[in-house]
Amino acid sequence: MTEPLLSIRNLKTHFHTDEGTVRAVDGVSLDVDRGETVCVVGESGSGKTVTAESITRLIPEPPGEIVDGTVRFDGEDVTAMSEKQLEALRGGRIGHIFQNPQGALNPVYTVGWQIREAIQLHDKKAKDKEARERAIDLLDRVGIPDATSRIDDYPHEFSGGMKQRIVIAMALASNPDLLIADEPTTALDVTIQMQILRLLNQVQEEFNTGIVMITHDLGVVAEVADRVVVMYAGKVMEEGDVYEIFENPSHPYTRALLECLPGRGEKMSAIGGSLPSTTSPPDGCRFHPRCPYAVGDCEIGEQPPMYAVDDGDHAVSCVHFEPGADPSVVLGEDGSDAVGGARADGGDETGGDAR
Amino acid sequence: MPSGNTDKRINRRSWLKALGVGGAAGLAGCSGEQNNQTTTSEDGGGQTTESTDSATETDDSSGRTVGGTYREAMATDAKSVNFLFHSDTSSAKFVGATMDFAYDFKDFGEIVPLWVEEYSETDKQEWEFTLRDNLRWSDPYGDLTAEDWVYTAQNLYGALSPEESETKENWAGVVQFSDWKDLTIEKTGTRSMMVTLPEPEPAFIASTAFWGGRCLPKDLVKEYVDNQDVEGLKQDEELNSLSYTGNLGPYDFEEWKRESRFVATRAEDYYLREIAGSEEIPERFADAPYFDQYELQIIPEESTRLSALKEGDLTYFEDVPSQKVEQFQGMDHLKFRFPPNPFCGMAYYNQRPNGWEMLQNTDVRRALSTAVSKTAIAENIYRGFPTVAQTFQPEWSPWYLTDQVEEFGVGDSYGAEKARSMMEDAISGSDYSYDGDTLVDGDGNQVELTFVYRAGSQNNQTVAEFYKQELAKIGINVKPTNGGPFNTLQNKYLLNSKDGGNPSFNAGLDATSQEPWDLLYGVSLNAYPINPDGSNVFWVPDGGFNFMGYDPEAPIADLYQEARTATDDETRKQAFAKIFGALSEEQPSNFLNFSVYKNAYAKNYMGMPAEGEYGYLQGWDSSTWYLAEQ
Amino acid sequence: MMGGEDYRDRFEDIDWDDMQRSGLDSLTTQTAGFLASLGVVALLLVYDYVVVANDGPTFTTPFEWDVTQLDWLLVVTLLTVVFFAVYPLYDNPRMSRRYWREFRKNRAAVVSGVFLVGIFGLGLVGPLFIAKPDLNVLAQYQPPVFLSVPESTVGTCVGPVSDGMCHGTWQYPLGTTGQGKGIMKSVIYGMRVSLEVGLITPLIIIIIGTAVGTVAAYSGGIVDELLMRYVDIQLTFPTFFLYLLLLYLYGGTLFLLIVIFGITSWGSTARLVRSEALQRREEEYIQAAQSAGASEFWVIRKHLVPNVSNTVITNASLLIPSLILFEAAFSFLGLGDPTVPSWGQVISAGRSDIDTAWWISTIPGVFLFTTVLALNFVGDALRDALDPRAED
Amino acid sequence: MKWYIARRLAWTVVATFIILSLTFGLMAASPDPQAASYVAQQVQEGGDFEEAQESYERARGLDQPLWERYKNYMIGMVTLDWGWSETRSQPVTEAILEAWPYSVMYATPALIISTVLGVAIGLYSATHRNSLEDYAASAFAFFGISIPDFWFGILMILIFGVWLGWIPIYYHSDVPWFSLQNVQQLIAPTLVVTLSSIASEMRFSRATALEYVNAEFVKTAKAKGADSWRRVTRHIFRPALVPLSTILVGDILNIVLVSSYLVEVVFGIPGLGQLSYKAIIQQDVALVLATVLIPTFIAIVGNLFQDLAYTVLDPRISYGER
Repeated sequence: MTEPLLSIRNLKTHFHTDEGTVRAVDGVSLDVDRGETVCVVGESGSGKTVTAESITRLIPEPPGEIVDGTVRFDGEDVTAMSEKQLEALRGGRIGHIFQNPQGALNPVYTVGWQIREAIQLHDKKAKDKEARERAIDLLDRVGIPDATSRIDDYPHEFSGGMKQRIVIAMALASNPDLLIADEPTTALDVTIQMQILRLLNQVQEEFNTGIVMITHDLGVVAEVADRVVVMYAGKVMEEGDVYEIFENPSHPYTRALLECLPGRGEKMSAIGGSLPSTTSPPDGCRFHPRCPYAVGDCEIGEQPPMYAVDDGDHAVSCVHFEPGADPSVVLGEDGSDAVGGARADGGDETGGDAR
Repeated sequence: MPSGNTDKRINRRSWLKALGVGGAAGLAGCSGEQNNQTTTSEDGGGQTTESTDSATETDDSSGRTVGGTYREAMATDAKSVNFLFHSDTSSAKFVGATMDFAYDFKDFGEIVPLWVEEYSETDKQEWEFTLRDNLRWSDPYGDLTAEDWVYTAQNLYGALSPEESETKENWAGVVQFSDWKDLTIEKTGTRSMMVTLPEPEPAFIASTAFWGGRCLPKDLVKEYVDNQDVEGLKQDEELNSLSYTGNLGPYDFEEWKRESRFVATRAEDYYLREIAGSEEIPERFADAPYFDQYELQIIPEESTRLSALKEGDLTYFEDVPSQKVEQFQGMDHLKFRFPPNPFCGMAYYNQRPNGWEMLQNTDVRRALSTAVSKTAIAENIYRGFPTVAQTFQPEWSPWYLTDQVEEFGVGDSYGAEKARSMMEDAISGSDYSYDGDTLVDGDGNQVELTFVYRAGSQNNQTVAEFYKQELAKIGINVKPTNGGPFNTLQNKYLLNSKDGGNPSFNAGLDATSQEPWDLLYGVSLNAYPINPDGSNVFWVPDGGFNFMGYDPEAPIADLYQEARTATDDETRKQAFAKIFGALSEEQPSNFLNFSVYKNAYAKNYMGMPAEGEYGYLQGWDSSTWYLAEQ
Repeated sequence: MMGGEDYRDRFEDIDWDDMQRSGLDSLTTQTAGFLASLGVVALLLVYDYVVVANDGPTFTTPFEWDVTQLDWLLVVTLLTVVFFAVYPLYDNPRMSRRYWREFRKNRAAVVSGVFLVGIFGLGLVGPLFIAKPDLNVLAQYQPPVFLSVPESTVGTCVGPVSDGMCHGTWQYPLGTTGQGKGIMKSVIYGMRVSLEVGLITPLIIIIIGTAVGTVAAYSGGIVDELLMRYVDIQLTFPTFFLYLLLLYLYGGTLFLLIVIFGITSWGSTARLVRSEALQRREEEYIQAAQSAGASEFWVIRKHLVPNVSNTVITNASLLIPSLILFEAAFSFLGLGDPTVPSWGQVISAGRSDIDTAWWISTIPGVFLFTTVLALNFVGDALRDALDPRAED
Repeated sequence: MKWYIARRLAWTVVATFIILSLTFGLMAASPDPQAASYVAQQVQEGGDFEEAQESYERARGLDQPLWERYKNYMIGMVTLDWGWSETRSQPVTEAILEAWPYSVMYATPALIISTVLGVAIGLYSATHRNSLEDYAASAFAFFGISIPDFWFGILMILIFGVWLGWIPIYYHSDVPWFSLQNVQQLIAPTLVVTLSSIASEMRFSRATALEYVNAEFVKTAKAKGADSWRRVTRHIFRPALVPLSTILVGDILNIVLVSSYLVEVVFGIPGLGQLSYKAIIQQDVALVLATVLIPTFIAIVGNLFQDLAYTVLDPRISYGER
């Protein structure tokens, strides 16, 4: 098996603050292949964004620090790279798209200037004129109408969706192999969301780009993901093929997340309790304080390792899936859906209804 | 050149200083101000010119050579070099460097003829002055003649011509007006002119019309006079750059950089050089002045000025602050002289209706003066530099007769107990009485006196607080009050008016000032020992400057009249002695002290009288002072 | 982001409406206490001016205290601080604790705070028990204790003399000035001056600035335009000159200085309050109050003012040190109140003696510097604690 | 925008007019110590009080009706005839022309140094928040804003002038402007002014930059591969320039209005601060009026410039609304 485009192993990113060390990411592993879209999902504060930003070391250092683990991009160890190499990587082979297009563009420069900057930073030979041509071309490609005349406009003269397209244009400026999109649609209207996702899809198909998509929106996951990584409090709870995850959610947390999706449960239920402290996380499984199935083993030691579920591309970090354990505690007797056990009647669901 | 030189040139009219106040100078914290028409003090040994000469001759032996730069640091810049409008010390010093004046005194009654070669008088009423024949203005104004003088006097100073009798108006607002407005002047020859007084005045020669008097070239001012153009007169380029002064002074104006420095260079044709060797103008004037350059640095900051002195940057420093004298005396590159000056520091008693009514009682004032130690003020607050005053003349003045003067606040005539018993006598029969240790009024409240002092000098405040301590001993509470700078002080406390009428310094004895006060300090007055006649404005009931509302028991007005018109010196002397005796008895104000200058000179600066011999009028030959070879 | 529930505990989030009821008992404890205290002060004022003999001391027991105009102002200011800053903190311990937690993070600020409490406490009570520094012509230029200077510098040495050196004594721990005034006493009286300048002036500025700012923001239109144009002028007009002129002409009393400072320096505060209030004005609760028929004055007083209080407090905390520096500069230039021994004045008095009696200028200078420094530290921490925008 | 600028200019004119009138009124209402001294002198020498007063007023045109004087004054202002300084005996404009180079000589280097260094250090602190350098810079800034400049000046003179003898103890206005001596004597005043303004520059630029350091668009720039220099200079500094331009104007004004007084008085520099201080102390009406105008013009023009700078620097600001 060839090495994946991006391979993260046991990544630990901590932040040193006055209140103590925040273990934002605490041992995350994931792989992304070319042309593949991997969605990282989880609540706010679960460490998704830090994971994404650790890939190219965008996190502010200090206070942030990658204390352990490796990030290999196309066979090279990013964590060992010099700042110069990183700069070449960022925006060169790895493009970033951020959550808030309002803030992602510098208000005092024209959009053309900002895209040109992205081009010229990686193609030192590109003359202003040539870069401008390319910028217009990029704008055109991301669907900005009348790109030639709008290139000299300032960001505040564009709508939210348009801005996000511009951000994507910047991310695509150097034809990256990997796109890291951090909640690219959260700040947008639903109709615009769809357009943006399609645009990303298009790009991916065209260039065979790998995409890491950070989101808490399971709808988006269902829309674009090939594979899904579920994070909670800096740890991976479950990962696997998108179909597996949706149809056969195994970790109680994943199940609870899905439960929150409208139309999936009988009623929308929020997960009780709140995120654990990131400075002194609980022993054992991070989720155990909120987990209805928690047993004694859950409360001691480390986060359980990833146990394979079935045979497919699906693993889960839960003691109940330890070989020899009985996963039906979580999954219910029928092995299908019985989240929380609180449900009076097991409403049927189809994994595909979001698709 | 020499402070002395400039000292002498200070117009007597530097009135602002005469009051011991003034804008920035007041702020800078100097209270005793300059003006050095000095005479030797009696205990200073020999007040004769001889001693002066001998002192100078000693210096002569080291040889006078022309060269070097005279450098002095001053606190305040001149307001103008146009002497028609300003007469502050700095202005006078600037003008004095480039122009002499009619004549000066080197001792009481002994004149140094400068522009005026000689004078004569008839019946003490007609005075004829003759100008020297080598006085020249700069081109194109030609010789300085009687024509210039008479024209200036009649058209600018307000003097009358023989055919006029009405007082003129002071159209240009010149400072010389009050000297000249009653005089009649006419030309009697190319270089001679006659002044006629309204009544005989034996001491006219010592009045400021001619003493320290100057004139302007007629052709320079005529245009402005004809058009009554004050603006033009004030702003004239030549008047403001002293470019017309010809050979009339020891130096020629070179540069005046405002708030920074005044520079003049040695005049090549100083008129006195031609005359040197005569009886009045000694040989040493033949090369005067002895500096190539004359520089006055304006350094407002006292500490900086002192630093410059310490660094040896200065030839002369006028009036080192008392508390620094000892320190600077210890420096090898400096020497000191302590000439006395005629400014009397006084604590005035308000005898107007808005002061404590008991202050109108002479005995009360005498008791109060007994309670305050003049010695302590002189010794401790002023560090021993001023001499204690007893009346409005310094002891070294010829008009001061010891047997006429009653002393207060020194020796046996000082003391809380004595003052207390004097006060008890003085208040008997009034509503006031002593309640234990406090002096109380009819209602039993302690007497409280408001002591107003002029802002600007730390010492003024210190005196006020010292007064508080002293009078507390006789049961009186003193409330020190900051009267503000001079103009505020003047408006609030000095000017008085009756029934809302126009204010003036004396609008009748029953007029009152805007704010009530009881005691006032910080306005020193010049005693003019050379001719104390002018001091009548302070002490006679309708005197223009009798702001404290003093109504003398002695016939002071008559005595002044007698002194003014007495044709024989002894009568005059006796009249003045009686006046100053009466003042000491009646204590219209508590005469505290006469200040002394603490002047520092560069060690190699020579020619001035020896220490202890430097008296009141001995700066007259300062243009002959010089730098000795190192 | 702060959690939502913490977020409520701020001055500006106090439910001020809670504190008002209808009719007579609409007075809260706070307001009632404040008004009652003001009443007492007013009575005393009347007593001082009508009953007490001319210029006699107002109180004779337990200590003699002739209350001056400035003292009255200070008392009112202190009352205001007590009722509108200390009382709410006491009344709302949760909020106080939160502020304290925030504030405590800044070590320097805590140390500074302790220092300032010391300085101002001493300034407040010191002058009641310590006599004004009086001149002593026999004790000029005494060096501070443990130090010595050549005997020629001092007039008469109060302390021991050895080898021609005059040593300082405990009688004058910090030495004396050229007038023989004890520097320690001067410094303590100077604390009072700084306290007065630092408390009364900001209060005046806050009151006028807040009033103008909120009225302008709420009224809008021509009123806003006029007020803001006036502020423009006031900000452009060199008020420094105005101070100089007035102080010089009418004599520099500290009272006048403080009042002039107060009534000419509120421009930027008004601007700040206005812009803050403009944002607030659009918020729903204001709209709600308006549509409920609340009067303009009511809306301004009950809704706008409380809601801009954090901005105002922060602003004021930054004003205080600069005002104290300003007063010192004025006294230094000889334009302050010559009867009040403010630090600037003592510095100025010792300026010409700096080479022989360095302590005269240096000691009050050190106090001035450290006080301003401490105020800056506290102000900075206060801003961090109060200003929601400064949070991460 | 043109409409906005036109209105802005019109207001500048109106404000100038109002301030001029206020100043005139203030001076007209205040007593004249020159008159006081003149009159006192005349009276002491036996003159008549009222006569002396009248002749003083007549000679100075003070007997004209107030309106007439106001009119003349306003016309004079416009025609650059700012009157005659009574205490210096020279035209006011000349006095100002003589004085300003001395102020500029220390204020310009101070302004340049404090702006460049202050902003640079502020940016550095902001981008290296909580680093040792940041703490050091903050401590320095606190020191700078807290130390009274007049006191600092005195200490400098004491230590470097009196004790060490490195700098001259008083200002020599007669040394050539472009000489080593002049540089030497300007070091201390420049340093004092620099210290006080650099501290506020640092604080302000740090605070301003902090708002941008964590801005999304800076992260975007990092993600684009911009190095830290480029991020700071292009992406943080440039947007921060808008608020920073305000402090520059404030800084100049602060120097003109406050520092110049204290520094020039302490060091004895015959600049504008000294000029106007003296004018006020000595109540030189014409000169006071003029020296009031200089900072006023700087403030008015500065504010105008600053508002216009916003139009150039920040494309977001729309002027239609104002």
